[in-house]
Parts: sequence; structure tokens; C-alpha cells
Amino acid sequence: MMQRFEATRALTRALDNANARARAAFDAIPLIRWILPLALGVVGALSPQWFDTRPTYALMVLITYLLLRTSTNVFGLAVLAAMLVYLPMEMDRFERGILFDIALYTMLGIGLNIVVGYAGLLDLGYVAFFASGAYIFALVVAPEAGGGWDIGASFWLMIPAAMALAAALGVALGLPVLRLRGDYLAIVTLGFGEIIRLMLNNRDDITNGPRGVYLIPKAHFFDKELTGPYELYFLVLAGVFIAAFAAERIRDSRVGRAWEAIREDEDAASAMGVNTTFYKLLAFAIGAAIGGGGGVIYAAKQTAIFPRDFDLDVSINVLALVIIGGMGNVRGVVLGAMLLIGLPEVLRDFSIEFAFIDLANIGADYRLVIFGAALVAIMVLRPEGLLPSRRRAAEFEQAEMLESELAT
Amino acid sequence: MTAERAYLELAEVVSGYGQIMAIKGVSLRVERGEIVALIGSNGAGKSTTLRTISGLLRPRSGEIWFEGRRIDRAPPHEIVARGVSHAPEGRAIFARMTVMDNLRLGAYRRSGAEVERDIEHVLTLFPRLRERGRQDGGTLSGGEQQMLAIARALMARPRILLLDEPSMGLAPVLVETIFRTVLEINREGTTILLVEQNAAIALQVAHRGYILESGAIALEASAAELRESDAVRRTYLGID
Amino acid sequence: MHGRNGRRWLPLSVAAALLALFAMVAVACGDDDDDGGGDQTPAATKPAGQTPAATQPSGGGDTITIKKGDKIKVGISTTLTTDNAQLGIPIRDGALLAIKQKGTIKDFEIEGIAEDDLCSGPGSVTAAQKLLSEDVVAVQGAMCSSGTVAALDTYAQENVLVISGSSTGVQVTDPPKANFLRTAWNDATQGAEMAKYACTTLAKKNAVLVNDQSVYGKGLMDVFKEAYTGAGCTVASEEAVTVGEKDFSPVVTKIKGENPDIVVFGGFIAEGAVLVRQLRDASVTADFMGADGIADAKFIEQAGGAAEGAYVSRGPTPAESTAYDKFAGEYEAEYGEKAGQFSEHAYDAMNVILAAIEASATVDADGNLVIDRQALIDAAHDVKLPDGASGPIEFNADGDRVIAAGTVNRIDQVKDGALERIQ
Amino acid sequence: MEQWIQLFIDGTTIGGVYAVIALGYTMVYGVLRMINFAHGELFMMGAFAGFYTLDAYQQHSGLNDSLPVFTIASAIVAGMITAVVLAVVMERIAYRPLRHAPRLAPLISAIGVSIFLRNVMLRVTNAEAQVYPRVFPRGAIEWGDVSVSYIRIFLLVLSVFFLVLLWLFIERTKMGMSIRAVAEDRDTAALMGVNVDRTIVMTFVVGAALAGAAGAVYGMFVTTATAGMGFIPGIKAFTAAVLGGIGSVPGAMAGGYFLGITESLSTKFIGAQYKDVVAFVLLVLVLIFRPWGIFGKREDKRA
Repeated sequence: MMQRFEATRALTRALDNANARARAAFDAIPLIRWILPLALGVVGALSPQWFDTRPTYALMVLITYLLLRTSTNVFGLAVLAAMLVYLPMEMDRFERGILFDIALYTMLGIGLNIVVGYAGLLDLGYVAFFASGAYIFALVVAPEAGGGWDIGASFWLMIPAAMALAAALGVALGLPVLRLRGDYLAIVTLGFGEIIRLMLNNRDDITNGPRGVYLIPKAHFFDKELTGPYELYFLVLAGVFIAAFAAERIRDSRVGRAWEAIREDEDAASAMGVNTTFYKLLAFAIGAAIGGGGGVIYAAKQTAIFPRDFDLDVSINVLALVIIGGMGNVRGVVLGAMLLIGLPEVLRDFSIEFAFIDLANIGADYRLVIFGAALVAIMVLRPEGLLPSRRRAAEFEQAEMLESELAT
Repeated sequence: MTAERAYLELAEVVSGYGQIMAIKGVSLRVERGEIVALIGSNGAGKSTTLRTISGLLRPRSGEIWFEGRRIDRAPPHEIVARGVSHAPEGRAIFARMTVMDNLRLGAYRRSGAEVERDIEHVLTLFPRLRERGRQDGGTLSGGEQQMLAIARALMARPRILLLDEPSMGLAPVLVETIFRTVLEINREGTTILLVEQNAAIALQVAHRGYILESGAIALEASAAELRESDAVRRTYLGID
Repeated sequence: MHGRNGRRWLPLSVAAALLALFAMVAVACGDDDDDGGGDQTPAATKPAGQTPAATQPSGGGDTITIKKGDKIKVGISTTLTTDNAQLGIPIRDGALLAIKQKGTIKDFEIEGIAEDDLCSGPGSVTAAQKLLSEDVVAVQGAMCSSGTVAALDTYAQENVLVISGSSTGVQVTDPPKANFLRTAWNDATQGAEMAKYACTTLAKKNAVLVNDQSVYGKGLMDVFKEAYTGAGCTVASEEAVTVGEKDFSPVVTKIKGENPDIVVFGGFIAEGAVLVRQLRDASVTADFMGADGIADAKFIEQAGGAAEGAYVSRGPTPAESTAYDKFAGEYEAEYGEKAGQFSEHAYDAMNVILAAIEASATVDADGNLVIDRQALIDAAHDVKLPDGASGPIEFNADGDRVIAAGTVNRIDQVKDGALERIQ
Repeated sequence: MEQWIQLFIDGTTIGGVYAVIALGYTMVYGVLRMINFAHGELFMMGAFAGFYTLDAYQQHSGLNDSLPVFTIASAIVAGMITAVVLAVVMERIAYRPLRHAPRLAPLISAIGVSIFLRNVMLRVTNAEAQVYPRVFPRGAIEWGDVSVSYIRIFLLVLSVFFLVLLWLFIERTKMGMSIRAVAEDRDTAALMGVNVDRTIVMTFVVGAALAGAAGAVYGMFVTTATAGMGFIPGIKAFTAAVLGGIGSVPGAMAGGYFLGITESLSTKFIGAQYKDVVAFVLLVLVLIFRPWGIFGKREDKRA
């Protein structure tokens, strides 16, 4: 009996040690942080037998490398910007599609990060804002749906309009639930997300129901028709930069400090005279506006949207990429989006063949299995996210301390 | 340095939270049957010391010995099993459990009729708790909660009792009652390591004392000597 | 970090400016570089200000050249993950069977590439992008109507021929798309035929309609309702079930309360089988009717004995046909499993694609296979397969199937645990 | 009237399932303050284990026409064991290393586990619904238009039985007491000599056993198992747990039944396509007026 216990304990200890070592290795050894991504990039980019989607893969690895290596300096960002523009030219349609999705989800991630990362409000229904942006735009411009609301509104006009409406929705949804904290807020926002989707599905008279809104006209940039993900990619990229810029500016402003105070200790913040209601609503509104803007671009790219496009998975994906990237900073969101949105797609073409097992279809068949395991692995190895902001990292330490102190 | 270890011995213990080390090399000894007071101001590392002994914190370095065995790598429940019982700071009563359940939890590692006998015993030590037996822990007053915390710690039949700030937030009358009981517990054969901000009362009941400052032991002496020491009087007793 | 916050906007704005510059250049270049990766496909220049519906993709010099020794790649967009894969995998296999049987076209081998479209709009668009990047000649798919509607725009940009064996939604060909055909039956046809059969032939005058809130199920039931009430019958109530749920007791109770003559279901096997079983368990004796979404042995298997007596509409089919049996036998021989409910449609769709390639492809002087995309689409429109596994195949101008003379909307009834044709 | 009774019974049945699953959520939340998003997948795995057990019996010897009590019991036990083993493994690999991590990290890890399990089962089953052999005699107790099938009675009774069993376990056993203690204050529980790690594992074990058993019985009830079948009950049970006040065992039970009955009645009231809307609107309303849930404790500010 005793020996069995000893054995379990030894095993447990060994596992703990292995885990700690792996984590330490990831943190400490430049080989893993810098050299490995580069090596992977080179090998992956040159190895069609591993990945067909080589430019995307190379881009992902390179951006990862840059994100890990440089702090925000002009040179790094310039290289990044140049690559973000140049590499897509080398890409095929599929890779551009992936890139568009990564960029779009980065934008959504930045929006949600304001709510979750900055203000500390756990929102599992972010898709509501994304959906409302997309549907507002689609219903207004697509003549097929809703009996011709076609008022000839331009795509460009619709972006701010949809953002404003999404922000209003954010406030409307936020108001009743502000008293809720933590996980209660999470489930209520999840409920809101589902309510919005179900209403889109059920109110045939307004939204055309499950048949969706289709034949959404293309956006135009002067005379140029933005036909597909490639052209719209630049628009999303602009959206990402504007959102990122705005997000970082706000975070470092008085508003950001108020959010931080609320996140740390809402009661204390309130006692210090921070108008918590206002700032929480503000976080919802800004996050919603960014989500709504993303929705408009999504609808324009997709040309057909359905209630089912806006299910819980979207909210979960966005939340997961924010957390995996490392809450509270934009670089983390970019990295998270690449991993969460890019990886499953790039994995489609991943194949290994050796010995007696034919894994030629491993990517196509098992990509989501691999993906699930990867989520766990990343979290276990980097619980604070891959690129936590330094401020957040400090909080992490503190949280650990509080954890023991308060014995939660 | 002799190889012989004290009943409870801390040797160069460094411990804390995350990157912040609240104690930076604490060494102290408690002999069997003693009451030892650990005195220091807020943030000196007193609670951290106790939490490290009871295993809630794993020391970054240093050794902790109890009854001749190292305990600094053991998980808290094993340390309890070896006879170390800790009544933590702020009492930490299980508010949603009845007083009786709180006491039974104290005897978690034991079972049977002797637990009921022990309950009877601690209820004689703290008669106030008897009246409150069916009530939820959260409904007790501060003093009652402190009594419950000590009573609960006794339920483990400790050989050494770690008491963290038993006087905190209590009216002087209650403080006196509690310390009288502490003395009684000690007379029954339980060694006590007592952490207190209220140095005056701690040094009255203790045999020896340590002064902890910014995570290190500043002074060690018998309680009487400490009571007389100018430095201690100035800093911890207030000049009267 | 904190101290540098104030200066962060500088690099960011520099980067943004650079980005804007690059972007303008890139968009400008985009006209000539429509598909950077596709060396086989010279870009199609599109006229500016093209109508959004893009019903007339520019054809012209848009050709595919397959080098001697290379394979002709044909795409299959279907659902390979999520619960919908139980529909999607037999579709893939049906299409692959057609490719395997065909073997070669003009001595060029054919390769089928299947991509997962998740039965959703976004998934189908991603699959379309993937298939286009693989330089497929044509595509069988997408599986679900919503996916097809969303992905057709992407395909249209390259003027790629798309034939779906399973997208039955009315909106898929309304308005019609020049590059799209389907071997699946338009719900508009099927729903009306079902209604006629239920109201007139069976004389079931009072129906409860249940849909699965999908494009297919809701669309089909809408058509059904219109035709059914138009024929003088009444719809007692319309119910909905949620895909993925397994307990429909409340809906069943409600149906029981309506006491209808017939329960008509628009949806797929998983929900259909559960629904009919729970109806029977609650001793609802009304007839049960479904459409091609449940026309599958799996429906009967999953419903247990409860499927007995259920009516299943399968679309227009000639009175006598051995083609399906032949296909079903070959399918089972190949995969060791029974064909799925859209397998034969996918098989036919792929056969149309292959026939169209055969008809339109030419071998040039160097021995390369040259396929003109527009010619391929035109050829596909002209393909006639009198012996299609799902019945004779011929397309109208909209890309829907022509209902051949002498065919009736096939209705099966479950008898002794098997589908038996009764009309 | 009879229809209302029938709807009420329908709602109680599915509500019982929600309640049993919700217990796992709420208990794990209690001890770890973590939403175990993979809990619905344990339910699904339980359903599969039950299916494979029954299928094996059927392949091997065929199922008798009479009520095969032993067979049914072993299917349920198989469901429990499978879910328990998985829960212990997932706790060890995916959650324990994150005990002191930021609170959202285990959430994502759990989502990863959930995606992993769902897709593994999709591969294993080739995405096909697995059909349970019918082990329960068809037939029902009828009262006017109200009809309650035997399997439904079994499910109803079993869910209540499990709830009572769990209640006794939590309130009356030493292990239950340690779970309550750890839920309330992990460190102090350790100071009492409670082995916190073991208690947490035990919590997973108990929650998983309930989910696995529920999965197997539910599988017999709906007679199918699919890889995606855990998702909706998972979300609903989670909702039920919050509705009742997350962390509260009686709350999870009440929340489960409440949600099931509401859904069922609103099918008649408003329409089946709106039943989830009603459920979520109700949730929002309840939480607006009682932000800590029906049975939750309001002082729980840290949650």
C-alpha cells in the first residue's frame, strides 16, 4: 500500500518537474524562443511535404519571431508592415483567405481585449456585436433581404454607422448586467450572444431567418471593386492598426487607469471615486464598436451571412486567442489569432508519412484533435499567455500571491 | 552548530510569494513544551513564517525540522499529520459550516469516538462554543471565531500549535480569556509558537521570544529579557 | 515599459503610414496579380463596376493548362468534421467513386481533392479558397445550401464550374449563377411535390410541420406550407427542433396535442430519426413524412422500428430505374458501407463534371491538356446523363435539373425496415 | 391540462439530466473557481461507453427481451468509469498545472480538452450517430393523455437518486466535508489535514461519475450517441448551475429542473424555436434581480 503511494507520488513529482523544466526551457533558452521559430520557418517554407501553404506558414513564423524578439521599435514594425503587405502578393487565394481571417480575428481580439483584458469583464458573448455589425450592414445594403432596404448606403458609410449601432447595443446589453461579476457576467453575456443568434434565426420577417442574407454587394474603393479577401485584407489590416493604436492609447490614458483600477478591485475603485458604471459601459461600447466594424467587413467579404455563422464558437475563439496571446496587449492578440485561426487551416495540409503508419491525411482528419491538444499544451506551458504584457505578468505574480493569501 | 536539532527548528528559511521573498533567512528554534513568541510589526514576515512551517508555502531555500525530521518538502496535510497544527491569521473559520462541523474538520485525520471526546474537551476549554454548536461559523462574533479557530486547531491533537495573531481585533477582556486558555493548553503539554503584534501580552505568556524585522530575526532572548530590552520597549511595547 | 508608453504612438504611426503606402501599391498591383500563386491560371481582368450578383463572370481567355503527366484535379467541398460529417463523408465517397470509375480523361489521370466545408458559410468559403489554390478544374459541392450560397462568389471570381449534389435550397439558384449547376433537387420542386402527395394522394388534410432551423429544413417547410395550404389542406402548427439536441419531448407533446394527420419534417437524419422515435414512443400515430434529408438507411437504423410506415420524398425519378441499384452495389463493394442519402447525387454531379471535362478539354501540340473554363461550364450545361444514379440528368437554364418526361416525384415508404418505392 | 402535465414531466426529465450534469460544473467550480468546459464531453463519453457496452452485449449474446438489469447497470457503470478515468487524467494534465495560473487559463485549457475529445470521437465513429440497442421494454404508464415511458421513469428516478446520493455524500461523509471545506477555503482546509489535491481529484471524480452515468442513461433514453451530443447539455447545465448560484449544490439541482421545465413549457407557450431564448432571458432576469443566483451566497465577491 505504502509503496503504491510512493510510486504515485514519485510519478507526480516527475511530472511536475518535467513540466517545470519545459516551462523554464521555453522561458530561458533563446534557442527555443528565437532560433527555433526561425529554423522552423526556413524548414517549413522549404518543405512542401510538410506544408503546402508555405507562404502563410513562413509569414506566421516570421511574425511570431518578430513579435517575440522586438519590442515596439520602428525598425521591427516597418519590417513587419512590409511583410504584411508583400507576402500576401506571393500567396495564393487560400493563404490570403487565411490571412484575412487572421487579421479579422485580430481585430475582434483587440476589441474583446478591451473588455476582458483591460476592464476585466469576462465576456463570452462577444459574437453578439460582430453579428450585429454584419447584419446591420447586410440588411441595409442587400436588396434581397428584408424587402429591399436598399437605400444605397455606401459600405464606407456603413462602417461607422454599424460601429455606432454596435456600441449602442453594447451599452444596452451592458446596462442590466453591470452588477454581475466574474463568471456570472460570463454566462449572461454568453446568453446574450445566443439570444442574438436565435433572434436572427427566428425573426424571418426581418432577417430572412436561417436562409441568411445573401447577394451582399461588394465594397468599392473608388472604382476598384474589393472582390475578395485579398483586397479586403488591407482594409482589415487598416482596421487592426487603427484599433490597436486606439486600444493602446486608451489603455495608457486616464480611462485605461480607471479600467485597471476596476479590474484590480472594483470596490476600491468605486470607493476612490471612479465611476465604475460609466467606465464599464465604455469598455463594452468600445469593444462592441470594434466588433461591429469587423462584422461589416466580414459581411462584405462573405457576401452571404447566416445566423449560424455567429454561434458560440466565435466568442470562444476570440476569447481563447486573447488569452493564449497573453491578455492585455495587442502583440499577444496578433500571435493568438495566428495560432488559433491560422493553425487549424495551415494544418489542413500537414502530413507525415513514416514506417507503417500512413499519416498522409493527419492534417485533414486530425487537425482539430491536434488543435485541441495544442490549446492545452500552450496553456499548461504558458499559463499567462504567450506574450503577456509586462504589467500583466506582474499581476500574475501578484495574483499568485493573493491566491495563497486569500486561499481562494 | 551541533547536529542535534531542536523540537522545531527553522534554518535559514527563505520564503515568500512569487518573486517577493517575505522572509529572507529566518532561523529559529522551539523546544518541547515551550511557548515561543514571534514578534514583529506589520509585514515583518511573521505570518509567512508560520505558513511556511505548516507547508502552505514551500520555502525557496533553508530547512525546517520537526521532531528530528525534515518537513519543509511535505504537503500541509502531512505536516498536520505529524503534529503541527496552525490556527491561521484572521481565524479562517468555515463560515458556511456549523461550529460542530468546523471542529470535526479540525480532527479530519482522525475518526471515531475519540473525536467526540476531544470535542467535549475543547468545549470545556471554550464553553462559549458549546452554546453555538449548531450555528454556522459565519454567524459567530470575532472573539467566538478566534476561540473556534484555536479549538479547531486543538482538535488535531497537535504536539505543536502555531497561533497567528489570536488577539487581533478583540476586546481586551476577550484577549485575556484567550491567552489564559493558551497557557492552559500549554500546560496540558502542547508546545506553542505564537505570532503576535501585541508584544506586551505575548511576552507575558511566552518563555522566549524572537523579534522579526523585514523578514529576518533581529533579536532572540527570553521573554523576560525582551520585556526589559529598551529597543523592544520602544518599538513594540510603546514607552509607558 | 511604463515609461515608454508616451512614445509608443511614434513607431505605430510610422508603421501605419508605411502600411498605407504599401497597401495602395498592393491594391494597385492587384489588378494584374489576381492570383500570385497560380502559375497555371492567368488572371482574369474584371470589368470595373461589375454588378454584385456577378451572374456573368468574364470568360474569355480564361483557360487551365494541365501539363503532360500531371493530374486533372477536381475538388470536392463537403463536411468532414462535426456531426454533419455523417452526411458529408458519403458525399465525398460518392464523388470519389465516380472519379475512380472514370480513371482517365484523354490519358490524364484524375485526382479528387476533398476539403472540409463545415456545412457553413465561412467554412465553405475557406474550402473554396483552398480548392482554388489547388488549381482544381471544377468542384463538386458545397454540401450545404448556406455554404454554396456563400462560396459561389469565390468560385465565380475564377469562373470555376461548381456542381452540387446536395445543396437543395431554393435560394441557391435564385437568382441563377452562371457557373453553378446542381444534381440535387431544388426544394421548390420537392416541397411542392411532397405537399401534393400528402394533401391529395394520401389525403392527410391536417399537418404539423417541423423544421430543424437550417437553410434546408426551414426552406423546404416554407415551400411545403405554401403548396399544402394552396391545395386546401391546413397546417396545424409549425414547430422547430434544435440541431444537436436529442430530446424533443416538449415538441412531441405539443404535436400530440395538435392531433395532426401527418407530421412533416424538414431536416436531416440525426434529428429526424430522434423525432420519429419519440413521436412513436409518445404514441403519436400520425403519419410521418420527410424528404431527401432523411432518405437513408441510417435514418431507419437510427429510428429503430419507429420509422416503419414513414414516407420519404426523394425527388423526381423515373418509374423504372436500375441505375441507382447498380450505383449502390458498386458503392458498397468499394467502401463496405451503404451509400448515404446524397451519395448518388454527388456521384452524378461528379460524372457531369467529368463528362464536361471530356467534352471541352483539348490536347495541345505539346501534349498538354487545355480546358477553357467557360467552355467547361457550357459543356456541363449540355451534359445529359440518362442513366444517372439519381435519375436522368439534364439541366435547365437556371442550373436546376429538368424533370424528365415520364418521371414522378419518388416517394418511398419504410416497410420492414427498408425504403420501398410507392410512387 | 393534461398537456401541461405532460410538458411538465418532459421538462422534469431533461431538467434532471441538466441537474446531474450541472452538479459536476458547480462542484468543480466550487473547489477550483474554474468553469470546466469539457464537462459536457464527459457526459458524451459516458454515452459512448454505455453504447459500446450494450453493443458488446448485443454482439456477444444478444439482449434478452426481458429487462436486462445487469446489462443496463454495467452500461451505466461503464459510463461512470470512462468519465472518471478521463476526468482524472484531464485534471492531472490540463488543470493541475494551472492551479495558480491566471483564472482564465484553465478555462481555455478546458476548451482545448473539449475540442480534443469531441474530435477524437468524431474520428472514432466516423462522425456517425451510434444507435443504442433498445434495452428498455417499450411501453408507458398512461393516465389520460399523459404518457410516461418506462425509460423516462427510470431516467427521472435515477436523476433524483443521484441527486440524493450526492447530497448525502456532500453533507454526510468525511470526503464530502472535505470538498465543502476546500470549496470554502483551500488553504485552511489544508491546515485541517485535508489533502487538497486528492480532494480536488475526488471532486472531479464525483462530478465525472455523475456526468458519465447521466450520459449512459440519456443515451438509452434517446438511443443515440454522437460526438457532438455533449455540447448543448453542457451549455444548458452550465446555465443551470449559474442560475442556481454557481458553487451551490442544491442550486445546481434546482437550476437544472427549473431550466428543463421552463424550456418545456415555453415550447408550448411561445414556440419551440424560442425556448432557448426564453431560457437565456430568464437567466438574465434572475441574475439581474439576484446576481448571485437563486441559491448562491451573496457574499462571494471573489467569484
